Amino acid sequence: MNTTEILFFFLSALAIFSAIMVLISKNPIHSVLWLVAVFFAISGHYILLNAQFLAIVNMIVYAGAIMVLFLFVVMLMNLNAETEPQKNLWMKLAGVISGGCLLMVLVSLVRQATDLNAKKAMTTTGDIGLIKNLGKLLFSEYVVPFEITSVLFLSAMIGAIVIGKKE
Amino acid sequence: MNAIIVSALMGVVMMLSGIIFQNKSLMKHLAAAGLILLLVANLLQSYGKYVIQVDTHNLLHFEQFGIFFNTIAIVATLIYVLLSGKDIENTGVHPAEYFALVFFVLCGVTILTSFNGLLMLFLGVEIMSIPLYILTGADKKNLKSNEASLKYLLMGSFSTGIMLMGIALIYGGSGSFGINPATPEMTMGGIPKVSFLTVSGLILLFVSICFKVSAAPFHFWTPDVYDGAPSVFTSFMATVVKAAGFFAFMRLFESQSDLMGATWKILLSFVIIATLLIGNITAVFQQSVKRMLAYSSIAQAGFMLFALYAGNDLAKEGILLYAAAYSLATIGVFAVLIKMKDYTLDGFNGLAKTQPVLALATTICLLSLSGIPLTAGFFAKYYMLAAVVKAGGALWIVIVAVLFAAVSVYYYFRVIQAMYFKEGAAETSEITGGFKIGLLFVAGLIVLIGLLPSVLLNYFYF
Amino acid sequence: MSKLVYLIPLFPLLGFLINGLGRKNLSKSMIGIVGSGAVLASFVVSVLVFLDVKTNGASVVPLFPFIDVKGLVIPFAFQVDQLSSLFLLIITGIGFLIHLYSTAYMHEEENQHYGRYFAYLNLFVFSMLLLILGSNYVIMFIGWEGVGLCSYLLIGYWFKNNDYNYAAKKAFIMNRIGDLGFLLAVFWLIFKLGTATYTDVFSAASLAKLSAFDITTITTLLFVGAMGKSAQIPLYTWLPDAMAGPTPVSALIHAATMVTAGIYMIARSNILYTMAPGTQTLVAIVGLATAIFAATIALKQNDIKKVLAYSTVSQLGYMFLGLGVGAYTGAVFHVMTHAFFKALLFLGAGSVIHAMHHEQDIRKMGGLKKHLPITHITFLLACLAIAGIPPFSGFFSKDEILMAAYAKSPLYYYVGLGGALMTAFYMFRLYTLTFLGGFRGTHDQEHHLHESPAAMTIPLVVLAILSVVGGLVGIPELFAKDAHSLEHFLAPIFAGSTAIAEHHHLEASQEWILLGVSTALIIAVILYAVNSFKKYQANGSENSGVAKLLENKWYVDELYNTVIVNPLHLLAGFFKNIIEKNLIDGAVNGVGRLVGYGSRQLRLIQSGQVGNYLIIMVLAIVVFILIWFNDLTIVYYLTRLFKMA
Amino acid sequence: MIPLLLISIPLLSGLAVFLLKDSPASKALALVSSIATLALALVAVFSKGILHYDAAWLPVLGSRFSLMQDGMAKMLCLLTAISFPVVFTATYNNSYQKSAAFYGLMLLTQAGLMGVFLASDALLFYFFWELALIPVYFLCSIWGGERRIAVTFKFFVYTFVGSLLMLVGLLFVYSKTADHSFALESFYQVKLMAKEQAYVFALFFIAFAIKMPIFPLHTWQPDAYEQSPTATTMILSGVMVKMGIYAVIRWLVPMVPDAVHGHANFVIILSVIGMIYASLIAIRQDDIKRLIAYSSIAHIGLMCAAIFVQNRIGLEGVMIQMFNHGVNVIGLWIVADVIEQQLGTRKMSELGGLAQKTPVLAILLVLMALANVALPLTNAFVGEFLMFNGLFQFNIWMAAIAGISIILAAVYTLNMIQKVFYGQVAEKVTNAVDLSFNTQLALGILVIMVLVMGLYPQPMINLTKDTVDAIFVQR
Amino acid sequence: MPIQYYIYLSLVLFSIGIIGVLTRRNAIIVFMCIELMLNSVNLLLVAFSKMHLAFATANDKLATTVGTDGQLFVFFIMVVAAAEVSVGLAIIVMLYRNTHSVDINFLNRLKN
Repeated sequence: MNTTEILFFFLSALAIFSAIMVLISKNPIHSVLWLVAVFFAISGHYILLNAQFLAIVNMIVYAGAIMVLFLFVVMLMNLNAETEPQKNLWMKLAGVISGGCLLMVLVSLVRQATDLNAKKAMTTTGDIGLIKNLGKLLFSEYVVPFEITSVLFLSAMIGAIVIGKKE
Repeated sequence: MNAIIVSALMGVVMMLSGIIFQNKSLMKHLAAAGLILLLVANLLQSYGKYVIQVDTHNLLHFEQFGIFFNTIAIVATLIYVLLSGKDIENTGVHPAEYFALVFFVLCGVTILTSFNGLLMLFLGVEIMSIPLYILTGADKKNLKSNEASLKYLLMGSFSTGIMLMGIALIYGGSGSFGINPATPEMTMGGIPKVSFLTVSGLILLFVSICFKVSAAPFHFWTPDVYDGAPSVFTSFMATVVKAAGFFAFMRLFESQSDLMGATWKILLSFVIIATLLIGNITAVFQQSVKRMLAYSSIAQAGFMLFALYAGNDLAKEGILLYAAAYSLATIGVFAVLIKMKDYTLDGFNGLAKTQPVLALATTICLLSLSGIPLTAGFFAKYYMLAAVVKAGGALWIVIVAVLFAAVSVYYYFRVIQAMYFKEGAAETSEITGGFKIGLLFVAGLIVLIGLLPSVLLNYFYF
Repeated sequence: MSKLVYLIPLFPLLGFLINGLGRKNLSKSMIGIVGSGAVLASFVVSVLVFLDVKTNGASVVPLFPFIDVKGLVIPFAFQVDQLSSLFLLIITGIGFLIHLYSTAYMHEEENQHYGRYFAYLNLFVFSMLLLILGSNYVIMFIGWEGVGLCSYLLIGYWFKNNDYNYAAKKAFIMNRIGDLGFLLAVFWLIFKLGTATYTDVFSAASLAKLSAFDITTITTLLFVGAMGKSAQIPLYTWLPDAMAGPTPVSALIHAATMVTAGIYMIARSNILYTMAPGTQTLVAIVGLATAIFAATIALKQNDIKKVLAYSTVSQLGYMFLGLGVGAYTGAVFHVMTHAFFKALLFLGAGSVIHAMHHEQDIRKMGGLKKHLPITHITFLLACLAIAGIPPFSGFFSKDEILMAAYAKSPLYYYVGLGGALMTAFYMFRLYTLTFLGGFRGTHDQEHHLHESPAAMTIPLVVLAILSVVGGLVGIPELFAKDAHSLEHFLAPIFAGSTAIAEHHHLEASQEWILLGVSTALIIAVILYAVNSFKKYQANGSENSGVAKLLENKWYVDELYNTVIVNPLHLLAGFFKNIIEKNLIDGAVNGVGRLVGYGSRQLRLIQSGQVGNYLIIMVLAIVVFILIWFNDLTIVYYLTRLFKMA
Repeated sequence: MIPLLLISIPLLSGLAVFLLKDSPASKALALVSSIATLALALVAVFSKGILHYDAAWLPVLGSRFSLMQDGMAKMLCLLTAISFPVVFTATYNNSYQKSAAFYGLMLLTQAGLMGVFLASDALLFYFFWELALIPVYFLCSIWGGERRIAVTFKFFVYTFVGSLLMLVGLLFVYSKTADHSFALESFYQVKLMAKEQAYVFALFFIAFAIKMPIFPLHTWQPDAYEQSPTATTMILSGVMVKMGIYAVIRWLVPMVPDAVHGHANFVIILSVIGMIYASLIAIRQDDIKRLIAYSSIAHIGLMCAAIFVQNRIGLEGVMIQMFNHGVNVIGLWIVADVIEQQLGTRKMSELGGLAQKTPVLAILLVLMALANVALPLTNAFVGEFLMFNGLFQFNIWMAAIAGISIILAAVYTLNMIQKVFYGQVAEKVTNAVDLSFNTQLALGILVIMVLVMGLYPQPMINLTKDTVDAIFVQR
Repeated sequence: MPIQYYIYLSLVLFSIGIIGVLTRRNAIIVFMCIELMLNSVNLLLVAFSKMHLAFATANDKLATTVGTDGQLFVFFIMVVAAAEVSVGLAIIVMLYRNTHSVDINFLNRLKN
């Protein structure tokens, strides 16, 4: 087992554990923090996959900006463990089972996909994830979607104004 | 491309005009003017004239078919704005922003008619959806509106997650975000061999688009959101947006169906039957006309899915005709519904006496929705059925569909019965002469298409 | 002259139209003149036609094509031959007398009803003429149903009385049952031969095409029609009830028209019957049974018209017996003589009723001899004629039938003779109770007794003369060689049958003995009847045993009600209330209710809970993937199911 | 040109009537228009050969606005054209709320009916099929009886289901045509496999059977007839049910001859059951309108059976009977309407002795009733005679069983006459007055037709001969 | 790394996200779980992009930009997610203002 593998399994375990903690934490603030942990773990994976740009963006945008936003909202509402009553146990069970089913089905599919057996993800090597390469492509071939996302942000902005503004 | 650019720009213009102009009623006219501009721009494109020459690097692909759909969407929106513009202005305190969002939605619609890859599909869907979350919650003081908005958001995002997982799997299986993931590249010895990943990705993608077009069993958001949203926006959501979803659906899957084989049809027929069943049967018992229309829109979706099922040229034409017919009729019905004081069936009692013009127009719209000949709705349904029959081998599903169509008559005609045959004094808010004229125009258009669909159909063959 | 035959039905039709449309505007005398005149005119033409036929022979007079489709041509044409011209004479002649009689008899009626009456009467004659004249079975059927209709209208003439209406309805429906048989026979003919025209059907080429089974079935079905129209067992019960109509109508139905239609039809189709010995036996047996059965009932009836009605049924039975044993001429002969004396009897009865102010119960009459002399004499003559006393007309015709029956089987003869004796008995019971003895009615009635006016008595006299001498056209070979002019006249009609049928000839001595014995017996019975009822006094005692059975007509009506009418009624009710309402309509409404129920249930899935919605979505995704890759057996079968559908 | 005018005159005048608010004017205009249509229909009847009209309509779909008027169409157009003025005349004194709408819808119905009988393009045919239905829906729902909404709705959905199935059938056949055309000829020439024929047959026949209606798909009918305004009922039962029969002859029989042949037994058994069944139910009816309705079911059953015997005689009979049944049943409805309008009841148990009060009505009704029981020399006899003949040639036992309905018809018809007109004067009848002039006129015309057609049916037979020929030539 | 590992990891994270959506009542946490789902997709996309790159480079040394589109897609997903989150949180805040609750189980004014 080389370093990469050790790192991979460590990060994976961290991600899964944190994700489960997001799920089972009673206190929303804890959930937010665990989610940040998941994102960090995923960023770690990105670095492992030599996708440095995405790793940074993930940390800055997701863990930094978005999750802080969540944290603000949670704190703004002053939510804590007691504010969320327990959900019906049966419903919880049903939720877990159906989610589990989906997982099982998908996993069994992947197991059957024999064409994947020979395939490997290139870790630590391969420089497509470098900001130079991505930037080149983003501003040449992908300039149209890039511009179009501005519409998305405009509407998100309007939404924040229209919805969030107190009257 | 023209339409995408102009609609985005018009959105910005509307947004800014809210700051510049204080006069609320100006917005409607501005928006209408903008839509006409958009229409012109769109039509120019079909003659090869561009506002700005853009190299899309094959991420977007423009063809007459999509442009024609744009035209339908824009015209429908124009009619919608003209009929219900006043009600948009009266919904909340931000009319300019609402119009801006409507334009942004149109931008999303136009992307969906021209995407040539899963990335643009994803962006288009999101650009279309996010403004809708906002519009659904536009009536901020109304708890129903709030609730609908949150439900829509949560479920919409969830389906986005499903869609993305699907796209990721397709990418893993095929190595590209192309519109034809299951391409014959994968063929081995003449038999199309598609990766498990691609197929499961396609299923997830299928599911998420089913969600967008509210096909059962992914339809659950529809009644609640349509019911809770301010009626003006429901009207828009249920027509232009939904039709665009179908168009995207067609674009995405028409070429896949052959490769995916018989199972694909089984899956699709399952969805179709479930959609028809739930939409039609549940609508029967609704007391609120608005909610009934929500369910009926599910039922109509079931019919539109036939286009996918058939997957031939006739189906492509049919989906356009269906989009036009269905949008016109629904916009008409909603325009009247918005004017009603009481949204329940009883609220329509005796409308024929108090407002004969409204009642007549509503009747024509409802007849069109139920697919009675002489209305556009007939040809819409006709095309769907004809496409499936032409594709062959599935007469039973057509028969099931027509039986459900007969059920649909039940709930549509309950409104007609209330208006014409029941005693009562239906109350409406103030009706202007212009509104009546507009409504009659819509009704006339429906009948015109119903009598001579050639006026619309001939454009398919230019 | 034959070309003018269309005038014969045309006159009554015109009379019908004039009287029917002008019944409010025309005066009574005008109505009477039009009504009777029309029939008289027909009679005159009939006589001319008859003479023409006698010299020139038969012909077919086409009028216009009635139905002409590929494979079936039914012309509207008239058959003018010996048989039809003879019937024409009887119908128009007696019809005219009855019309004449009616002008007086119905004089009390309101103007418009008087007009209606004569219109119906004319229509009746018209229909009967059509029946007789038609050159094919379809035209015959038109008249066949037409007389049914007219009898319906006339029996229910006094429509305020619901009993009469029931009687009328019964007549029509019973006739219709027979008509169905007739129709089926016609269909069969058309099916096999593609035609219903007599000349074509009876041609040798056509007959060769028919198998024995075809002929037997056709003739049986035709006979069913005849049963209805001519009141044979089991379809006879309408005829006695038909007494509800005015008395001249009864005369018309019973004597000249309608009931003789069956005889005419079988006589017309004689060749078919001759070729179907099985059916012939059936006809003979049914005829004989009816003759006896009706005679037994007549024995105990107290209504003057009822007695006559059952007597008619009985006499018709004789005619069928005659047809059954191949004595076609005899049957036709009996039709003719019967027409004379039965018309006379009914008209006489009408005269009595008229005098008695609509009293019909013979137990309340008696001693009318001195009050109604003309009626009495003519009635007595008629009674003698029907009883078969030589040389009255009935004797010859009945004798001819009985002799033929004997030739076929002596059993027929003995039973027939029994019937004849009963006839003699009940006729003279009737006669005695009515005319002899002392008056048993009220004083008021006695005070008003009077002879009828001339319009009524003249027909009586004319008919009496005919009843007496009518038999002379058919004097048997026994008495004089070639004296049977009727047989010679009709010979062309029955030529085909005569050629095929086997001939049983009685020894002259045998015939003499039979004649002598039967005449003696009849005279004895008459004397006994007159004697035993001369002193009759009404005693309120109830009849019992067989007598009661007879008085109640063997309870046949009740039997029919229990066996046919009521079950049918119940079945109809079952269909209406159970099957229609619950099963069929219930199924239709059930679909609607099912949709409503489904709607209420399906709506509950829409729980409003985002979590539930999403769970269903996720599960659906799982199912979709499973369907796609059909890993599970269940899914495999599901897939199969879909593929099958 | 005549076929086009036959449709467009009622259509345009119907729309014009809508715009009139004034009630007498709308009534008069409707009457004038219908008489003009009648004149035109007569011209068509007396013109020789098959009339055509053809115009482009939907080239994309392979559908043309093509009309064809052969003998059968001429006859049925004549029936349609006659029945409307007669109905308008008979109900001239009835006053309707919103009469402009009423007469407008009636005329639109007429246009639809004409279209159904004239269309020689399947899609066009379907269009008119529905066009005839929708005005009737409104007519019945607005001007009908107490339970009108539910009953009419049932009627509508019932027939709509049928027509949708027919649409599926049309599409199927269309997809199999060689030239992708909806034209009648293309439909005739289409070659289907046995199984396909069976499907197509089922799809079409259900639609037509509902319209006729054939047992056990008939339950909409008595309710609908009972609850509709009588003027509409007259059209419904006089003309509209003929749509189903017409459609079977025009479309089904030549299109899928093998399936028709294969299913003949089944259909005939159903029809015969229906005849007996409906007749028996009619015997137990107390409501005049329902009685007539069930009687009509029985008669239609015979017509349906006679189509499926597939012999010439039977078909000729159907042709004649289509016209004559229309005439007769309209006559009966007029009488029922008079009784209901005057006396306020349709229950026979509450009536009686009407003949004393209204002799003219009584006579006319009796005549109509006699035609209803197919008495010879009334018009119905010829048709029924031929149809029974045809049925007999197909199967003797069927004919014999069906023949029982002749007897049953006499039973219920005479029952009705007796209970309504004869006997003692009932309480409700005491104030009855005899027919008004317009009703007398309408009934008189019908009665004259009854008698003339009964005595001399040959012209009608000749008129429809070409259609029958065409069908049997194609065999 | 064998690609299956990444797929399994992503699927597990994805399913945890789904289970979270299905089981939690707090709208904010539900929303967070959706973000988790998106992130798992991102991870998968990046892994696939490197997989395709590896496959391409093994066959053709020059094709070095294969798989870039996958990473760009991730970029766009993040963009969209950010926009969605801003709108979503605004809606949640609005609802909280009106009802003082973010419990999605109380969202049942609209049903049947």
